[in-house]
Amino acid sequence: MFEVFAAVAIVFAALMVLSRNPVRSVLSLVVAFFALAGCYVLLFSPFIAVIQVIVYAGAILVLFLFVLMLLNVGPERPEKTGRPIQTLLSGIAIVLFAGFLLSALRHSGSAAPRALAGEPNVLGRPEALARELFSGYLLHFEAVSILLLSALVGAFVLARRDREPRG
Amino acid sequence: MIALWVIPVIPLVGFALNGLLGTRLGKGFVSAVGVGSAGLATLAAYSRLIPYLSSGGGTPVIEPYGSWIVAGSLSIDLSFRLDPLSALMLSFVTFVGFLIHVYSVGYMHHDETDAGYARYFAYLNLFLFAMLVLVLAETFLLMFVGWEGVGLCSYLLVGYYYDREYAAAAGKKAFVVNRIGDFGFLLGMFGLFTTFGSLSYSEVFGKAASNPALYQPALTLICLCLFVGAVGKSAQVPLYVWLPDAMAGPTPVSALIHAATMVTAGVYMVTRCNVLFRLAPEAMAVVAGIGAFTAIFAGTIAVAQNDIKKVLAYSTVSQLGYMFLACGVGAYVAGMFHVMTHAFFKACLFLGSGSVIHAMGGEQDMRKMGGLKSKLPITFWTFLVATLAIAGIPPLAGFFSKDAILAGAFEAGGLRILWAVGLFTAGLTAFYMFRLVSLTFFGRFRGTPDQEHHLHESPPSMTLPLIVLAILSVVGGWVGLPAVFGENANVFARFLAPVLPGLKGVEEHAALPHATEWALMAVSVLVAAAGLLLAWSWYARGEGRTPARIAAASPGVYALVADKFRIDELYGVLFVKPFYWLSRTLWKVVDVLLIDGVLNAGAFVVELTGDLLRFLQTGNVRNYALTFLLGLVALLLVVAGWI
Amino acid sequence: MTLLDWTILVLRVALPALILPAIVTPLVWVERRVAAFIQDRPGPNRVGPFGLLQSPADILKLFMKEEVVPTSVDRLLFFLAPGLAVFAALSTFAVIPYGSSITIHGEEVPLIGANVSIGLLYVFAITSISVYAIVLAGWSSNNKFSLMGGIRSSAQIISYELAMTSAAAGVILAAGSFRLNDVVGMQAGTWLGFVPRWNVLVQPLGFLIFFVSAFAETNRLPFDLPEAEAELVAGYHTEYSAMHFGSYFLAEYINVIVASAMTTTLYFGGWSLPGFHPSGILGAVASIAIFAAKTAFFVLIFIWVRWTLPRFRYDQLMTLGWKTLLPLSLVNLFWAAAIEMWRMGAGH
Amino acid sequence: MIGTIPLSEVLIVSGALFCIGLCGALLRRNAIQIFLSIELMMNSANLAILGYGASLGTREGQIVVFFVIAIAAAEAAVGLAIFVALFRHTETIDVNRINLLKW
Amino acid sequence: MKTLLAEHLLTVLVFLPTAGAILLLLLPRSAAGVAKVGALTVATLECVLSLPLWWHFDTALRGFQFREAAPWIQPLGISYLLGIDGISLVLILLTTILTPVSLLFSLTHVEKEVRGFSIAFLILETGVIGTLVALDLALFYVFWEVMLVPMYFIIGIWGGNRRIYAAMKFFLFTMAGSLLMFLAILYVAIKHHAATGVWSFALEDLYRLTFTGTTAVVLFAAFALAFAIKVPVFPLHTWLPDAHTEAPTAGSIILAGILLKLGVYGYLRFALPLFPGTALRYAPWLGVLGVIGVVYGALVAFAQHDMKRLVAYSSVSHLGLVVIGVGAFTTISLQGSILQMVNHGLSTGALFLLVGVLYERRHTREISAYGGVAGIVPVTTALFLVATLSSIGLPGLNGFVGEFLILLGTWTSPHRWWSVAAATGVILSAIYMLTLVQRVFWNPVTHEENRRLTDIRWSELVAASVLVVLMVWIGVRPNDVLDRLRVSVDALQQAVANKQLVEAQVSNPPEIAKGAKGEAP
Repeated sequence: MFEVFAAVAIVFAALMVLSRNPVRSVLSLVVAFFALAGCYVLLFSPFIAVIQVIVYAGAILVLFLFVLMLLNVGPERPEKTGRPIQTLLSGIAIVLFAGFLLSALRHSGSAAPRALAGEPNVLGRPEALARELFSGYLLHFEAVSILLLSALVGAFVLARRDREPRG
Repeated sequence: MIALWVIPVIPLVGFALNGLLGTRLGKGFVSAVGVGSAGLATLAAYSRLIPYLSSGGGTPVIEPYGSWIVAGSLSIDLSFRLDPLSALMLSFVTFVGFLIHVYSVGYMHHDETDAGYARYFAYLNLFLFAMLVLVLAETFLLMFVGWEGVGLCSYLLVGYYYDREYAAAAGKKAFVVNRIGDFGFLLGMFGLFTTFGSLSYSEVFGKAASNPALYQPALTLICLCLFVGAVGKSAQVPLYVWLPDAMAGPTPVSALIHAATMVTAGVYMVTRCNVLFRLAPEAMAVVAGIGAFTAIFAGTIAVAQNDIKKVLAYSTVSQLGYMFLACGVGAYVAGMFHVMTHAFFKACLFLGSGSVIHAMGGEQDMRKMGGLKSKLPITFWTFLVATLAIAGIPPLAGFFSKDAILAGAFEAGGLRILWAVGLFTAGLTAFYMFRLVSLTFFGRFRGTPDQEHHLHESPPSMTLPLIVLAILSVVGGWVGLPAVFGENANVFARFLAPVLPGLKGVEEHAALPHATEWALMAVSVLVAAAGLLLAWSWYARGEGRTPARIAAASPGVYALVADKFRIDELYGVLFVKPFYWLSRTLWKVVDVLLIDGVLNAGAFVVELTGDLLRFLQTGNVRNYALTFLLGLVALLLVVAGWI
Repeated sequence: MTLLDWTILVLRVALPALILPAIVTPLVWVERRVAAFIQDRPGPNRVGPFGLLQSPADILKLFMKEEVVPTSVDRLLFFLAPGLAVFAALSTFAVIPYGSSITIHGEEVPLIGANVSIGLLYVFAITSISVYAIVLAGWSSNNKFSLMGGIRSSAQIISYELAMTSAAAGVILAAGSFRLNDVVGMQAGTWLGFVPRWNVLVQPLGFLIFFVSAFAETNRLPFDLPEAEAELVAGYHTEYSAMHFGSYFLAEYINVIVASAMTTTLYFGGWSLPGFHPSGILGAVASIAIFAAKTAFFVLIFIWVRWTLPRFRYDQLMTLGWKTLLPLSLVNLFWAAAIEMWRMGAGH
Repeated sequence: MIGTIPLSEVLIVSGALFCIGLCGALLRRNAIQIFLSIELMMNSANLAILGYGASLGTREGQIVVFFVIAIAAAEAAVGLAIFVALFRHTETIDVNRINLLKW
Repeated sequence: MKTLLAEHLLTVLVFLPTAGAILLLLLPRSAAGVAKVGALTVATLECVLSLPLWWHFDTALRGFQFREAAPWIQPLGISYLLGIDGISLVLILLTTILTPVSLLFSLTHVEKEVRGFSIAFLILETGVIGTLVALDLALFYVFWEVMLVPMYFIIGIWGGNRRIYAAMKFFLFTMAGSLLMFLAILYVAIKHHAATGVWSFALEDLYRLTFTGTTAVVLFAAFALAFAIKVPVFPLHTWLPDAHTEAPTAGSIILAGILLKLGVYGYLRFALPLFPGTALRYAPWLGVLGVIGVVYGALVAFAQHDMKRLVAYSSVSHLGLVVIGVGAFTTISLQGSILQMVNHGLSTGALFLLVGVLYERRHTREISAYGGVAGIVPVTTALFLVATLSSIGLPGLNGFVGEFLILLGTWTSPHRWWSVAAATGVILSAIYMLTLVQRVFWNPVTHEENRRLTDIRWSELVAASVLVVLMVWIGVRPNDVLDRLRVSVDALQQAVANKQLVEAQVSNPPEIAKGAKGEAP
């Protein structure tokens, strides 16, 4: 089951990166996120999964689409001045990094070979989660809410077409 | 009986009043306050002097008013001292000062605005205050206060006509040159403090007198330092240059400050320290030498001057030299005696010249005068008296004092060279003074017609002081008759005696035999008379043809003398120019070029690196991202230990 | 899992999935009749008795019509979108309890698609998906009217989702669970013996907000700007024809039903009724009937409103959503919280 | 069936996603796509965190992810706003053309 | 309130200006008049509140008075320690007097961003006073930097044409020094921890440490450099002319009047007692630099054609004298130096103020642009003359006493020739100052526009008169100040002497010096 979701996620993530058309890449990312949400459910985090769908798929990515439509940018056209060195270096770096990551993760996997345990319904229960969140992490929660508020204002200020030149 | 501090404070109050309110309240108020305060001060002074004198003087009166500066081992008291010496100075400083205040009322009345008038009297009062502090002070530091104070006033008064550049410059010159002297004075004081651990007269002199042997070694240097101060204040070679320029000030000022009182402060100081000087023979030798040289040198210059006040100025310098000569040869009494008499006749002369200039409408060049004796009778007669006095014609004041000095110089022994110089100077003095008189009062008038038309005798406020001073120049000398007129004839000497304590292991040289004294007197009188007649025949009779011929005969020499030996120019080349150059180079080269240069170099390096690193800032986000990742990878490699 | 379990599961999920589209057909007829009634005209009455066969005929037509696909559309998305719409509409129903429970072989089976602990959240999640259906339709049609419609509706749906969610949050607060069954359960019973414990009585404001937002979410009048025929020539589905158009049609009506069902569940006690304690198969049927009845009522209100109110202007729409409903919903939330605290206080 | 997802698998998946995101971030020129890739990377991280959380049997993982998502929302809002503003000036969101910070 | 004033007077003094600044912050930006008056009021109140220090200062008591202590950053042992001795006392009063004076002057002369200006000034005052009362090195450093920032803005915003350059120069110079000092402070504190196992930045704890050898030299160098830049000592002085010249008048007054003094203060309070051996070993260099400063400053001052620049260089010269006094380290010279700091604050402050008076009317500082204005602005002239005389050390005014004490004290020290060399300053100062006076006030009027100059305003007159009165007062009754310095200076020398003994014994630095216990001033 997990493998399926994971596979979907990876495939669509790849599609997202590969597709020239931004709208398509957004959509493929949506799918990938859904798949991820599935993984989350399997990792005993149904609440997070739903949040993932609502916030990421339902809000953030819609926002992306929205912007894409506003700006109405077509697929990126191939550059006349390609940057071979840049690309090459990037490739090498990524490969190296990937190598590291995978090896490291495998190690950590073997280091903690424990199969996922824990009792699902308890671990993922929203009310329990809420209790923990609002008891232990209230401050963080508030901080984040303030962050969101400021982000809201900031976004508004940034995106607003200023009529008179600011002075 | 009023306290001593009252005496200087009165003019100080006058200064404050005139300075703050004078401009608003007008000339009447100003003159009232100015003259009034001077008069009051005089009265106060005499109210202290008369009892003191009648008590026969002797023991000094010291009035402490609490401490001024206390720091570490240093403790300076505010205290005044009344002893014969200060009494003497006090007597004529206040009195002459008062007279000159009176004179100023008349002299300054016309040509000045209220503001200027107030300023003038304020300064004059301030000067009086400073001078009194100087003479009354009980500690060197307090004396220094007065010392600098009078310097300040001379600066202000010389630069009184501040809108005339030469006046302003002259004032500055006076102050700066004085400062050079004060530099010496300061070091002298430091020396005294380190040697005696105190700066009060009584302690210093007491210790010095009690065991000379202990302190003698240090004293020569100290005395020389102090003498530097005196040289500056009393316009001796090489620091005399400021005095002639100081004539830029109003004439009464020249009379008061640059003839009667301030310039004699140096002599007063040396006399005050006679105990120290007597323990430092070398220093005394220097004093005598400088004095003698100044006397003859300035006298020579005076001969060739045509500006009436310049002549008087140089004569003052030369007379001061005389006084130092006296001190140098140990004839302190004679020195002080001359200080007093000189105060009378030189003040009289200056005021007289002032009256003349007044009448001539500001003209100071003697070549444009002449034949004034009928026009300004009072001025003429008083002036004549004063001239004879300074020329040393018996029985006028100058005769006795000068004779005393010559006698002292003669006593000093050696090759009698000092005496010879003094004698020659006496003749010189007589000559140039009578040249002055002849050119001014005799012969025919050489000025412009309308000047002639305006000629008039000065108002009583000016003539009165003249008369008084003239009388004083006649009788002033009789307090100091030489020994030949009887053992106790010299009241003056007896009076000052307590100031000149005997020192262990320093022998006083014996008094001259009377015969010698008579001889000396005769000689000096003859010399004086000779110079006098020569001047008369050349300038009054001969209308100055002879000197013209002489001058023509040796133009170079004449020009040199007329240009005061071009000492100012010399100093200009030696000190002023280099000073300008040095200050500019230090600024432009050291400050701007070197120091800031180094800094800017550093700044430049930083900027350069910035310019180079700037190229990493491609502005391309992906470059940044890539760099970021590369860095991360590198880091990982390091962490993994693969590098 | 035994075969039985499988069958039960299938039934639980499939039944509503099949029934819902089926209901749509009569629903269209009902709407048209009601509209006619409101506008005082006969309405469809030719085809079949009372014109009952009118809408089946229409649907048939939709299936048979020629499919016109404009060139320069993004084909994939163009065809994906309608399906997405229907899928979203249908799948919402999965977590709505449409009846009490039946006992099969001693195992109690609640009458609900999936009795998950995060039911309500799931609903909202799906709702947010339905945006895509419209946006993609609008974008992939490559037609500026459609694009406008798409943008408008996405904006509209996102905006009203906020109000809706926070209004529903009040209910969640009261119920203490996302599980819709629990919501229904807490509404069973009465106060003072006769007043039903429905949330609407406790949070009338919340209900109002939820219901209004529901209109917006379903793009029904007075909030049907995305398809505003007058200005946008039918908005995002301008370019659609035949069954693809039909599926949007379908989706809309299903949404209406789902919205009504949600309202019922959240505020009107779902399948429960005061003094009614379902037992046995009959009870289950009865409960389903109750649920259906309540839902039908709200559907009718939907229709009634459609033919009564004029369309909003876009800025009015936004103003209403952001400046009125959202703040009010917060007020409601506080109110609910206050009640809850008072109740706890009273509890012990 | 759920109880047997080995942690390493989860981690590998998240790692893979991360690398994919990395590729996108580095190789894409379209700012929005770069941004998307970054979001993806963030999600891969979330996955890893949840994996650990589950394997350790705690809820901290979920809480962290919760915050991550919240913050991601904020970030997306601001970021996109920036793009809009940027696009107004430069008429492009090709990061190779946007190099205003250039010397 | 009463107890607050009684027991926390220093705290009140430190933070009253800040409070005022915050209040001003609440004003609208445009409320210029209110801001000016408000700031002036606060500063005046501050001045009034500072007077009790003067009256109630116990001249017989060794060590610090008006102490306050409160923990601040406990884990690091950083605490809020306040206290003053005679040395800080006089400087504090100088500050509380000069600040209102300069604000009073600014009343009529600042138009731009008045609120910001006033705020900057109040913050500056807090910084200065804090620096003077802090007995905890960390606290001291904080205030030291607080002081820097508002000055930077005062120069950079309200300054003359080259203000940015000047502000930058000022900032970089000072910053460079203070950063070194910061490192040194940290090092000292760490050593204290190493030696005693407790963290403390408290001055009196650190006094007990003993450093020898290279460590001591390096640390001392770090401290000394910071203070030398502030003073400024000869080669590090070039920031000063620019800063002074470009700063607005009020800024120059504070800068010259107070900020420079803090260099010397810091040296006496920190560098010297912490590393006495080293300090005294290198004192000769200090003295030599001082001598150079005196002569060099005077000579360069003479070459200036910008009034403020001239006065600025004269500050270099005067401060050189102060440095000499410190270097000589005799009781007399130390007292002289401290007194001279006050004097210089007054005289130079007055000079800048009066130059400002002219500048505000003619908008040029070029000396050549003036000449003969004495008749046009007599009052200004009179005041300027007094200030000049005080600055060239005319007896009867304050300048003389300080100069005399320094020179005399130095003369009694082993380095007699410094005194001789420095005494030439007496001549040089007369030359450049009187030349300035002559070329500005005397001489015939050469520029017609000068005839239209208006004489000093009331606000300016009051401001200047305060300073003049103080000059005369100190000139006539220097003991009022000296009495308050006596014990402190004595204690300082005591402590240094004791600690030198300890240093002599100590072989491996640092360790707690038993001998120095309690002796620390």
